[in-house]
Amino acid sequence: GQQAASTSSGSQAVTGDVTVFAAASLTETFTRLGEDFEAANPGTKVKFNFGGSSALAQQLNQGAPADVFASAAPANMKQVTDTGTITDAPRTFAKNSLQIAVPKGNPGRIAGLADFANADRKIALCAEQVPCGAASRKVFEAAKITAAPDTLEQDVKAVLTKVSLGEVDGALVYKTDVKAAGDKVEGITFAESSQAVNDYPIASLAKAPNAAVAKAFVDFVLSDKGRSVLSAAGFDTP
Amino acid sequence: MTRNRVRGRLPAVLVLPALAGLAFLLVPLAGLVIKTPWTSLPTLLGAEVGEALRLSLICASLATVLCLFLGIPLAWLLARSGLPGRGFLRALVTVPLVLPPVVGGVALLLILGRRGLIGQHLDAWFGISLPFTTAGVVVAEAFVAMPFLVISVEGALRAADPRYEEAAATLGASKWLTFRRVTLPSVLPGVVAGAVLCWARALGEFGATITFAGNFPGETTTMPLAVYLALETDPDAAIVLSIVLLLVSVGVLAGLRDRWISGPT
Amino acid sequence: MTRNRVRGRLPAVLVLPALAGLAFLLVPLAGLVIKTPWTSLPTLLGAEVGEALRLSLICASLATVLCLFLGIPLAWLLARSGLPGRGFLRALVTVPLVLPPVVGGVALLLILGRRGLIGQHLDAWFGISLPFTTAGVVVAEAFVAMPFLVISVEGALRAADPRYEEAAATLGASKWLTFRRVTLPSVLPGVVAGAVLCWARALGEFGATITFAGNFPGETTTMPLAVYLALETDPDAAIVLSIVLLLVSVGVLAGLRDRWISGPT
Amino acid sequence: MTLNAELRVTRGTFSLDLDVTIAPGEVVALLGPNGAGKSTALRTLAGLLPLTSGHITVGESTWDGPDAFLPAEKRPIGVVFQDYLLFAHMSALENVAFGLRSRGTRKAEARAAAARWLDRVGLDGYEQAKPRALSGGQAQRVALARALVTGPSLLLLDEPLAALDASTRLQVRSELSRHLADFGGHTLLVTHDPLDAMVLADRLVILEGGRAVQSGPPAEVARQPRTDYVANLVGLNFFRGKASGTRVDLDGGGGLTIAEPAEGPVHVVFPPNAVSLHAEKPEGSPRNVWPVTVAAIEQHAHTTRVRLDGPPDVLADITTATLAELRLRPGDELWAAVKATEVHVYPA
Amino acid sequence: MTLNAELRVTRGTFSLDLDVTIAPGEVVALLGPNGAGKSTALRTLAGLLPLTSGHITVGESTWDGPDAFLPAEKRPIGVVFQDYLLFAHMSALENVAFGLRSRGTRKAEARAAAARWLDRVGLDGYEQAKPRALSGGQAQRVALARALVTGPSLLLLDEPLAALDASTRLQVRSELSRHLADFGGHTLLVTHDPLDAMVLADRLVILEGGRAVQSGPPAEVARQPRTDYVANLVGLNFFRGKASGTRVDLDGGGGLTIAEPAEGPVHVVFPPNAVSLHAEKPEGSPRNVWPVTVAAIEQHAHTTRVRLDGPPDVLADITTATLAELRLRPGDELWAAVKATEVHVYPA
Ligand SMILES: Nc1ncnc2c1ncn2[C@@H]1O[C@H](COP(=O)(O)OP(=O)(O)OP(=O)(O)O)[C@@H](O)[C@H]1O
Ligand SMILES: Nc1ncnc2c1ncn2[C@@H]1O[C@H](COP(=O)(O)OP(=O)(O)OP(=O)(O)O)[C@@H](O)[C@H]1O
Ligand SMILES: [Mg+2]
Ligand SMILES: [Mg+2]
Repeated sequence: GQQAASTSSGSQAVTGDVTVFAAASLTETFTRLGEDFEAANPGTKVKFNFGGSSALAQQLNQGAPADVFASAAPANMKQVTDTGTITDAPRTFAKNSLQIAVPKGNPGRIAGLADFANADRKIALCAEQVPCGAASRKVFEAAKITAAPDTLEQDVKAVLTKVSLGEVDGALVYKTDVKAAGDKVEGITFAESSQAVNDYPIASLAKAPNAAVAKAFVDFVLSDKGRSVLSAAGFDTP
Repeated sequence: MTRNRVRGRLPAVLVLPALAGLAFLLVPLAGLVIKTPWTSLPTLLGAEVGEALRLSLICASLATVLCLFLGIPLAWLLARSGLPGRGFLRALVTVPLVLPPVVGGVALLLILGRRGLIGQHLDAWFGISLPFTTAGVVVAEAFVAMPFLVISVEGALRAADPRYEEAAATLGASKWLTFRRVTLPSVLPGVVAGAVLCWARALGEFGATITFAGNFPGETTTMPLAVYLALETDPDAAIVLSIVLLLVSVGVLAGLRDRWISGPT
Repeated sequence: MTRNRVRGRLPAVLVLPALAGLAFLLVPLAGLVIKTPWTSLPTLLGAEVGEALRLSLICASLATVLCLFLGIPLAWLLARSGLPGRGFLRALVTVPLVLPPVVGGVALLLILGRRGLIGQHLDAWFGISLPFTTAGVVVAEAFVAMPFLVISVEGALRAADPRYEEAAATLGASKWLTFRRVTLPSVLPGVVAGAVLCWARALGEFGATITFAGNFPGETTTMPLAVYLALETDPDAAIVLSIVLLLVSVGVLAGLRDRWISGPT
Repeated sequence: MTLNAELRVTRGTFSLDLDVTIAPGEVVALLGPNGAGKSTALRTLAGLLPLTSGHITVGESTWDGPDAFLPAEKRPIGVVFQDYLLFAHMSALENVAFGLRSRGTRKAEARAAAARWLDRVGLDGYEQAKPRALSGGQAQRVALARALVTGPSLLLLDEPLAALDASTRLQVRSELSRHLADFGGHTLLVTHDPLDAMVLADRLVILEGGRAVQSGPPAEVARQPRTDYVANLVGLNFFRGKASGTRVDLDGGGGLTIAEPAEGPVHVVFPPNAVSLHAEKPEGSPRNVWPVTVAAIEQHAHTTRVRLDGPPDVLADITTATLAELRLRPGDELWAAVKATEVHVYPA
Repeated sequence: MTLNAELRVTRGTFSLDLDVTIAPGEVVALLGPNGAGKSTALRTLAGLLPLTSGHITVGESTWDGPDAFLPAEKRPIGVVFQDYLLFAHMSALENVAFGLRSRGTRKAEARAAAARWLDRVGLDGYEQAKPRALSGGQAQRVALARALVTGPSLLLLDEPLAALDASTRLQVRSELSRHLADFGGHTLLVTHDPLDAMVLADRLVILEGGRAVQSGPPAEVARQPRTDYVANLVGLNFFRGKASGTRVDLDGGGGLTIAEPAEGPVHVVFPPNAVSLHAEKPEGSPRNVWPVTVAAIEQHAHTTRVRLDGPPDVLADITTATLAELRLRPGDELWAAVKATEVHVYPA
């Protein structure tokens, strides 16, 4: 969807509220995008509901009054499209890939993915049920490494907490998370990361109370303006 | 004249585990406080945090009131009515405790959501929709916190001497009057304990709230939800926010309690 | 000969809110049960679920025991010792309730983690490391659940008549013996209520556990963790798992309680 | 509206089987040893313990029976419990006003009436005291005022004066007696004090082991006790025996000569002050003389009571002068003498 | 090892100021109206209420004082509380055995001793009963056994026999009296029953309003009461007056002639049975005759007590025969007569 990026203040002026359900990992970027959108479209107001993608999917399927859903994983988006709550084809607005995260100074001396097989090192991974865990599995399969994790966390932030506190020597997380964690965490890139790129889909809801603004917001996220905000946070954009 | 009133040493066998218990609860908090980058506090304490804090206090208090209204009679029913199958009912009452809060939120959505069993009628007939509203936060918190109240009060009722209720009956007091004027005052410490647990639990509620009521600033974003979002962006800020919540809670509880808590003297 | 022993009608003003409260707690569960695709149950109940369930029960029970050992003396200290600043201490004890569990887990890591204030010495001197172990799960659950026990028991102690303790003292009983043989039995319903709350809360504990102890099947994956992860991929399965957890919990509590719960008769 | 009750109830291994009838205005005193079932009987009448069988009816209305049960709060009763059961969180005044308030009296009125009753039982000035700050006797008087203030039609008083000091007891007893005289309702009074029973009651019912063993007007019961317990209560020497003519052979050994001839199984009583003690066997008018050994000596306020082993064993009340003269010590051997005219005999 | 105590303590508006000394083996009875501070005094001796000032010493050791306080559990005491305070979750046997167990006696031994004591207070067969399944009198006896079983060196008994029935009271009193006679320790007994005090105590202390108003051997106190309360307790007519020669002018109005001359402020007593009643003014030997009005009549077991308005107001005990002859009713006007030799006078 490259062409749609041209929507802005001019031609079709949109007004009203738009309610966006977005994955918690998008809190920072989408808050920025929301402010920018409101500035670009006076008379609009963006309300966010940040939460876990799966919880948001549940809420939407139970009739939550939303206009837009931005998920951190295609699987959660599928839960919503399956029930017909979303009829549009979801569009990918960002991509993310994995990085090795180690505590500041790399006390466990992790050099690369191979060290994840070492049982002496404390390793944290995401659980396979969540997107980063699924991605990690693909990476290890591609690298033909049997990882020896000590914990399978429920989300990336939990993994990152353990890295930043030095509880684990190494972990696999998204690039954007390493970036957001600042100087407490160091990132190490590795070749196999390209084998497991996670897509972030966005779509407006079939029964969106304010379909026009919803569409405008989706377009805004996919616009150049939107992309620059996303890439500043470390996302790859499609 | 000051007299030396040493009432015998406190028994070490009680004091040592008590202090260990206290340390177990408080040292991690001390850890939090020490590691917190307090310098970031002023920048954090913007209008949004104030808003979230206000919302948290209001919702937790309303949820506690709701729990008191429904929970005390329920505790009485379980403790005094001689209903058959009370043991089983009592066990069922603890269920919202065991239920992972997120699942609790899902359960509430299934019933009270716009497409829920009851919620759809509420919506259709009265235009009331609880999810994603402040009222929804109160409902979610009350659902999660009520078992604490019920179980505490029931324990207190069971320990109370029923002969005082008999004495009230011989004075012509109906069951309701007896409950209100005799039973309840005599279990007041238990009720206060239950209400404190209930309030604190509601104040810290996260999973059921975010699932049932969503996370809309100013409407449903309570402090724990703000903390959750802060964790996504700035873990240090999250800790500072938690500590703010704690301080407020400790302040409220420390201020409130000694006036209400003591038994008859 | 059966005699008609109608003891007067129960007062509606108590029974109606009690039933409303009961409905409030139970209807959402009924919703869960109704909407559950029970057909998926057999496939779900693999070895892993059994493992998680076993681990949950063991950890919650151990955490409860730990809480009883530390929490009852602490409650006694707060209720009976005449310590200055008790009101404030009591308020502090409720803090783990208010703390978002994830932050509680972080606090535990800060103290007992590998690099924690105490944890680094535990690791260096004794080679003990709590995070990512079953012991860590017990610690996290105990941290979150202990306030329930302390506050409930303290409420019960405050409601108990201290003159029985005086009578015990005149019989030469030390404070410890008095506590063990006189005070504790007389507040047993309160202790049981507290232990039930504590156990149920520990059984449902999620945030602090996963943050402090991580999630590794067979070692630290308790049912709530399994449920949470299942929610990510298969919400129906998550609900089924929750219900399994509930049934087990209700079974245990319903079976246990009437034997322990009643006061002296 | 006579109260008519057949009280049959079982508590653990104890069973109560007691028939009571109380006419309007009548005061019945229930006496008996500890554990005889007095408090249990009161609980059944109060509606706190449903009957296993039997019934309680007052006039036309049934309070307890095979197919009716009036709960305690519907019965027009006033109860003083043996352990008071004052509400610990209410002041003395609120405790007393509670019954009026729960029967719908307005607050100011209830408090005024309560204050009047506190005054009547001598607790003026203690209105605001909490029960735990009252002495035992003060608490008991609050309990009494609480039971009386509502003007119930059945008063159930379980040892209502036991904790009162001698002079307060006198005052409260006469206050109570005045109240009961004006009171058209039914009163059942449990007491261990024969004086309370004598002064307050129209009729005594003696309960032992859950069964009534004797009943009747106080003077009659006092004159003709039928069990050791009653004899003890009214302070008489009591024996069972078999009479033939003016001679009674006592069941416990020994015999007595009596003034009026009788036949068959009889009870024999005489007061302790009818017994005289002598160092030498006395000659002359007393027709009953037998050797005794001093078992124990008790100093009472104005007399001395001597417990003597016979047979028959007897109690003797002697003056301080006699005591000084005889220089009694346990183990001394003496002669006891009782005039035949002092011995009262009646059929068993 | 004499017990020596100056008990000064304040509870709310009430203040206690009492000096007591108890010699080893001595039994002191503490009597007084409700709220006089008897239980409060016991609590201070038990170590449950620290003194505000004053001290408690036993021999060389200080139990309470300006710079020492021995807590209750360290004092070798046995207490019967006015409301028993039996442990509700323990059986009668366990209650009694508790004191022995907490002083280190082995279980089997403690239970055997407890069973023996339950037997001594007549509760054989009630070992396993829980306190709530005991009658009032049974519970009180468990409390007594619990206090006595440990052989404490200071016994503090707060109305230990108040709930017992007449005959059990007799038995338990003599059991207790036997025990106290063998017992080298100190005993402080609170009671409202003059008989208990007379029979059990070596010395009486009368407490009124927190202060001791009289003390001495029972017979002396009984003979020469110094307050209305004591006179009431021992059952005497009591007046204050001013004597000059054989004439006493009573403070309440009226006067009496006495046998032995006296001077100045005096107390005057005579027993109710020294008063005779006459329809017409009697002539002859009784030297005190005055008109009275019948205020109230009480039937006692073997006599009738008549309350008469004077002045002076008096109580008279008359026989049933006299009662029948005079046909007394409240309001009747009569003449009261007392022989001067029956009137006892002593300095105030
Ligand atoms: N709840 C109970 N369960 C079992 N037995 C009981 C219960 N309450 C009382 N009893 C027994 O019933 C008998 C009668 O008790 P009750 O209290 O009626 O005696 P009482 O005549 O009032 O004696 P007292 O003069 O000592 O007060 C006693 O032997 C007592 O042990
Ligand atoms: N906890 C308390 N707080 C305040 N005042 C109290 C307290 N306990 C007792 N009092 C008051 O102290 C006084 C003495 O009480 P105490 O119990 O010593 O009397 P007592 O001589 O034992 O009387 P009784 O014969 O009725 O048992 C009473 O007036 C009572 O009201
Ligand atoms: Mg009784
Ligand atoms: Mg007293």
